[in-house]
Amino acid sequence: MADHLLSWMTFAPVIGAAVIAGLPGRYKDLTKWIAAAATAVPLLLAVQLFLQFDRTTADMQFTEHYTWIKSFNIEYFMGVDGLSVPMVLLTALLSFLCIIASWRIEKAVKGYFSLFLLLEAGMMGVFCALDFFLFYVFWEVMLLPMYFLIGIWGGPRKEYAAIKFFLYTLAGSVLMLLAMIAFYYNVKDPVTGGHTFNMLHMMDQANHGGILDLANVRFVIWMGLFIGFAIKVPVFPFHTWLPDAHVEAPTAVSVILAGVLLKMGTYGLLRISYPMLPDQAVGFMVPMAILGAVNILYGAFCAMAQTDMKKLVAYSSVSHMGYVLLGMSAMNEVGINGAVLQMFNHGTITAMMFLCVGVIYDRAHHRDINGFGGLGLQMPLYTTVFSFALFAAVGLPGLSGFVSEAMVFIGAFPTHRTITVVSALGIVVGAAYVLWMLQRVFLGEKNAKYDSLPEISARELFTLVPIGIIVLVLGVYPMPVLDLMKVSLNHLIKVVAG
Amino acid sequence: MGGDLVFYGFALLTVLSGFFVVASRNIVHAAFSLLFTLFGVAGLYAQLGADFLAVTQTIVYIGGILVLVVFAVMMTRIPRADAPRRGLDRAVPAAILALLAFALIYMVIVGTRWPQRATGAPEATVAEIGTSLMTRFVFPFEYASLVLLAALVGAAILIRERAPQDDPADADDPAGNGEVRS
Amino acid sequence: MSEHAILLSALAVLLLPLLSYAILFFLGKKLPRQGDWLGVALLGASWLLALRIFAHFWAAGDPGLRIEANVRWLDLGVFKADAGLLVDGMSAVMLVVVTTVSLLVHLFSIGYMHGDRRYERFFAFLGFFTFSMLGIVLSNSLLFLYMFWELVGLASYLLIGFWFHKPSAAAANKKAFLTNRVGDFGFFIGILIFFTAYGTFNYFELFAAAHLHPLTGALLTLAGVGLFMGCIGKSAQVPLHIWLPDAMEGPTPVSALIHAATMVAAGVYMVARLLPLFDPGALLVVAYVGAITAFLGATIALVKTDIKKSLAYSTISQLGYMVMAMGVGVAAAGMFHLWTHAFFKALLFLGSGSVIHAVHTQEMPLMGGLRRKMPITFWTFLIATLAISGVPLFSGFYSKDAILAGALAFGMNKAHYVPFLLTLAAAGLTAFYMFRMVFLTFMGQPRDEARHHHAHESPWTMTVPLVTLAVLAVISSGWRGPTDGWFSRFVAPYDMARIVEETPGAPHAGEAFAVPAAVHGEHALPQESHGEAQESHGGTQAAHGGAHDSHDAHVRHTAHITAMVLSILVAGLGIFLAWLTYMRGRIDSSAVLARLPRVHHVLQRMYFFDEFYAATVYRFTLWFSWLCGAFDRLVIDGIVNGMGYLTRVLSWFAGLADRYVVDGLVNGVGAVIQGAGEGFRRVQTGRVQSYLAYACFSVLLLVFVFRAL
Amino acid sequence: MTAGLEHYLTVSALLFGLGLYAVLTRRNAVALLMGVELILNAASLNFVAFARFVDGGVDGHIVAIFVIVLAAAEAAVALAIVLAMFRNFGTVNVDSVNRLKR
Repeated sequence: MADHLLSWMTFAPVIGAAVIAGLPGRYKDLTKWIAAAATAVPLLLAVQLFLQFDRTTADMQFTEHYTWIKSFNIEYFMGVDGLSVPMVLLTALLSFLCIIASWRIEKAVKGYFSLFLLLEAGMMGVFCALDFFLFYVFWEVMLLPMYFLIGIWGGPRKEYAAIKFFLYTLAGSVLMLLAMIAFYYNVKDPVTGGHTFNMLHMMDQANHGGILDLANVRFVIWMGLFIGFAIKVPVFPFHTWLPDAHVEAPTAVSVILAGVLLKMGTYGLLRISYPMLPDQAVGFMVPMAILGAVNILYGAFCAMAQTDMKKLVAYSSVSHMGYVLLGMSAMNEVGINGAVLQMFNHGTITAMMFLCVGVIYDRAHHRDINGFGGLGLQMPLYTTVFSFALFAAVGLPGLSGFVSEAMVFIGAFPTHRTITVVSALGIVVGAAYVLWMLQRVFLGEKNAKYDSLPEISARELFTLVPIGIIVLVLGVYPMPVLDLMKVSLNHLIKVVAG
Repeated sequence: MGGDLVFYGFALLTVLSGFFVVASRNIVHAAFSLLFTLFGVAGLYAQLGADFLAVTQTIVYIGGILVLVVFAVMMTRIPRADAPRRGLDRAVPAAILALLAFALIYMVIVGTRWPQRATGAPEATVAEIGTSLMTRFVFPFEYASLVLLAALVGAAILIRERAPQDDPADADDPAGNGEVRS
Repeated sequence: MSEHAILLSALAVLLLPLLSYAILFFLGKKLPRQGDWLGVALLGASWLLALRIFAHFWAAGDPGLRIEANVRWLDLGVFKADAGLLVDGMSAVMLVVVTTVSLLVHLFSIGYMHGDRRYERFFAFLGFFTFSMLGIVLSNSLLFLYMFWELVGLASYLLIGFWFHKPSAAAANKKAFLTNRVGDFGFFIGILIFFTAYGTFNYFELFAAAHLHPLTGALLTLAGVGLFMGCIGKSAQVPLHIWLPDAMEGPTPVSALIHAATMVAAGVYMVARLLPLFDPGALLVVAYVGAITAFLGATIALVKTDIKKSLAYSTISQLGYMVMAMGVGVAAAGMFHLWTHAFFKALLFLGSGSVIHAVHTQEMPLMGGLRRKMPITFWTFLIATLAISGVPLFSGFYSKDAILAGALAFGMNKAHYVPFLLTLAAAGLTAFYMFRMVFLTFMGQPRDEARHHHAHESPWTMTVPLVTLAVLAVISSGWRGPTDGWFSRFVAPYDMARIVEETPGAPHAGEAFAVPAAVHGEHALPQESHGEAQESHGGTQAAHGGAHDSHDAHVRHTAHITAMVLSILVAGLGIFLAWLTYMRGRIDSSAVLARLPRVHHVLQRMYFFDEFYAATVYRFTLWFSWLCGAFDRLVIDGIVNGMGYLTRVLSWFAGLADRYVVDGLVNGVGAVIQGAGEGFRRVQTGRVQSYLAYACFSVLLLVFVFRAL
Repeated sequence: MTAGLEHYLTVSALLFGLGLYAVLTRRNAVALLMGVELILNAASLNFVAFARFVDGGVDGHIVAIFVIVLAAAEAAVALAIVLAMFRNFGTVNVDSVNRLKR
């Protein structure tokens, strides 16, 4: 297995999905156990990846390189570096926990779990692919299961949400496709001299030719890629698919959506846009920082206006992804490391929040913030766990969110002084909406309506506690993750910003 | 010039009766018009020196296929080609398409300089065709016989009276069966 | 004791309360007596170690002596950040303050919180708070200071909201956290400016760097004011003081520990610790804010009838003194006041807690005559009152006197007399409202017989801390106060030359924070080249430590005598008036207030700060968030849906959409899909002929397009 | 005007157009089949005409023979289908046979 670690991680869920698809629909429990096993495999391999990953080099590791479609020079090229490893770990972890969190799905069990496994395969593939075409294929592979997971297992307005999600992301992928084709025809393989989809070749500016020598064209391609990825992040004003999708999606899908899918936007920017068009990245620095600041503040203010817990958490994601943008726009070591760390941390923290919202939704069957009150007395353990997640989101020191946010600000301040100061207001507004929600839901007098709500169950705790431990450990000592990525990211930023 | 006159006669017969095939509302009339069309084509074959083909056309098509068609018409007991109102919604675009297709082909015909060779008097072709079929075209020939066999068996199965015990499709659909009985 | 032992002790002091927190949080319910003894024991151990460190520095007698240790916390290559411990005289003093008060509060809580359903959680939180507060004291870098700064905020949040089922408590803890966050925002910006300029978070490296290469222009002032904003929030200075009175919703031991003795003093400690980073401009802001706070707090305390609220305003006022001391250049005196105030204010709060425990109300008009029922409480409370009022021989007198002297000297040197006058007035007001409190609570006749009847002295776990603190309130200043000189063994102005010398690794300006020049060369922070810094920081040292010339010494001497006499006079006046009003009834307080309805109204409503914020900040924020939400829903989604609608209309024109099927214009996007789907469905008729027609048409089209003719 | 290649081709094109029209418009399955026969004949005619005027051999004839053979097979099968359809649905209208669509 060691030889094809990444392929195993990517395709183990596919095998699981195939097995489940072949299983008669009545074996519901068996289906769930198979799904859990199929996600446990990548998780274990992720542990191995974490242990074996060489932290001293910026090169691609665990590479697998085969010809796939000869006539178009498309290759099956997988590999990871410091940028993708944290994302791969996150994907493996969250997918496994989400399967556990989905244990109580009763509707079309077979379909749900096989789609979920396909989704994991798509996400893994996106983070491992080093061939642009392969990347694109995985990107699309991931899109469809998501559409169905929202559209079939979602809430009351699931069709609207699913279609909105699908259209938005489809628009994004079309833009990406155009950019990909532009690269394909204008980048030549240094060995064979032909066209290539190899990302590593595309990153080497020496291979660029044709229309890629024109600054205007580069700008257009950059914008195409940026908008394509911005939709995924999501960057204001392309964010409105997010709250709808989150509100309608089942809990586990929300977790994946916020925990992993949003990262794909920023991952794409760092994996593709930055190294392939470094000049444009530097030129677009200020607009990106402004967008980051707008995301932070706008997301936070929007979150404050929500009465649906899930929508609030969704908007908080918009706000938190703004930090990632801001850190990326800083074009220095601290900023970019902070940004990627924030990607990881947001994945864990927001996953906790969505899981917690799911817990209360399973019990009370609504998520109206004003409809609760005094839950702290009724469900003290749950309150503790949820508060933990919320304070992590607020950026409380000692929890991982703080480290990355502080790094983002430290990095961004020398580059964008005013913008950073303005975005730092986000830490106040962020605390405001979180605490306000905390007060309305958990504090205050006990709501007699909910006298019989049961405490959080062991299975639910099992999904939350591992993430909680990660959040705490990384808050106290973030180097385990930073060590993974710093060499690669420092290299990247050196390439981009000189 | 006599040959030309014969050509124009056959051509006119073919096209006019073809028009009736298309235009006739009565399927029986259409079938008989088709007979004339096929006959016209057979005449054209003869004009082109394809004597064997002309005969085959007459025997197989007119003798075999048309009988089949007339059979089918009779058995389905619907003498009128189109029972419901024949709306223009389909006829107009179809006519335009057909006209366009014809125009296109015609432009190709007129616009192309065909590499023609001098044509002598037509010779008998039967021997040559027979030789070719047994030598160069022996594989297609055998395949064609296979196809005919398959079509034979397939047609037989398709029109066989239903036998529920070994016809699951029918068994699954009692409603369909009911319709057949009526 | 070796340096190593000191550091280990300091680490133990820091971590023992955390251990207490962890054990009680997870296992508290299972332990006998819910583990309260464990919390007390661990805190006791921590306290003993703190005393040991204190003794070491007493023996060393060198305020500049510092023991530091770092471990690498973050390492990204160029960017590095260390986690470190710093033990010097100032932190030794703070260690003792924090552990002592915390230990006594732990002890007191055993009685006070008895029977609470979350009893063990309370001790856990106390442990957590103590840990965070000690973290602030022992940090040696801005980053970790900020981290612990936030953690005490969390502890405060948890403890204020300990009885979160009360809606008022649930609102108060949120208010406290958010108000502090506003301050922290400025604090963080200040940290960013300093880090960007010098590339380090370490205090002494920063001091040395800032000394050698000061920032120019308004930037330094701005950075200083930024840092000071953290203090404004945490130490409840005007205009962010509004959270502290509300924070009295927490259990009274919490008020004593967090909102009187330690956490609120963190801001003062921070300014004192980072004093070299403040330029004269920033210090002037500090001085004025402190003085205004001292005066405002004292005036509001005059009219409050809730004993804890009144004490809260008293705390605000006293914190104003300390902050002003930083601004007027007598930082050591400010720290000294912090030291004495911690004991007597904790005592006042615990005493009030004892009273509340006995009579189950916080309203002073419902008390009265408790002197005989609760003698220990009464006497200890009285001692604390004397201390805070500035009566000679009690600790508060010496510290407050030193501050007033500094303020007067500052006024004489810089012609800014306002801080001195405000604080002098506040000193008189303090004496008045404190004695008002004593008279209303303990003297006279009981005004509520039922409550008075049930009142009783508290159990020993509560009285022992009171007595201990009472002793400390008297002797903590030393017999002759700061002139005794013992405090200067611990806290003295920074000796910049020594710091520069002892900090060889001090970064040079801009060097450590390598930012790609191509990216933002023009953004580098402006800095002076070298050496002009002496003048700017000299002012802060002049009034206290090494005087630069005889003029200064003369001013100080004059100021000292004048301030002492004046402060004794105003304190006496305050006590006398209180006696006349509330004991003898010569002055009818309600009549006085009736004569001044406007003033009374303003004071009763606390200068309308809350109303002001409610009308502006809160309302604006809510309105703005509503606006954003509506904008998102209506405009952005509207555009999205509208574009969907537009596409749909176009597709209708193209004949692709079936106009009868489409409905629900709002749901535009879905409609487009539906419309397109309808269009395609029409194509997908299942009729072979249609397919054929399309195929033909396509072939023809292709032929025409590619001109096969 | 001597009847040359173009004339035959024109006749063939006319036949093709008529067949196409029939295939596109007719609802009756049998009539539809007749349209197909017209198109097949048009194609065969082309082959033979080219054989006569361009190629000179009998290859075109042989293709035409195959077309006839296949047309016979096709007619047999298609008419069988029509009969089956009529039996099952009671109609030979191809538009009405849309059970798969529902």
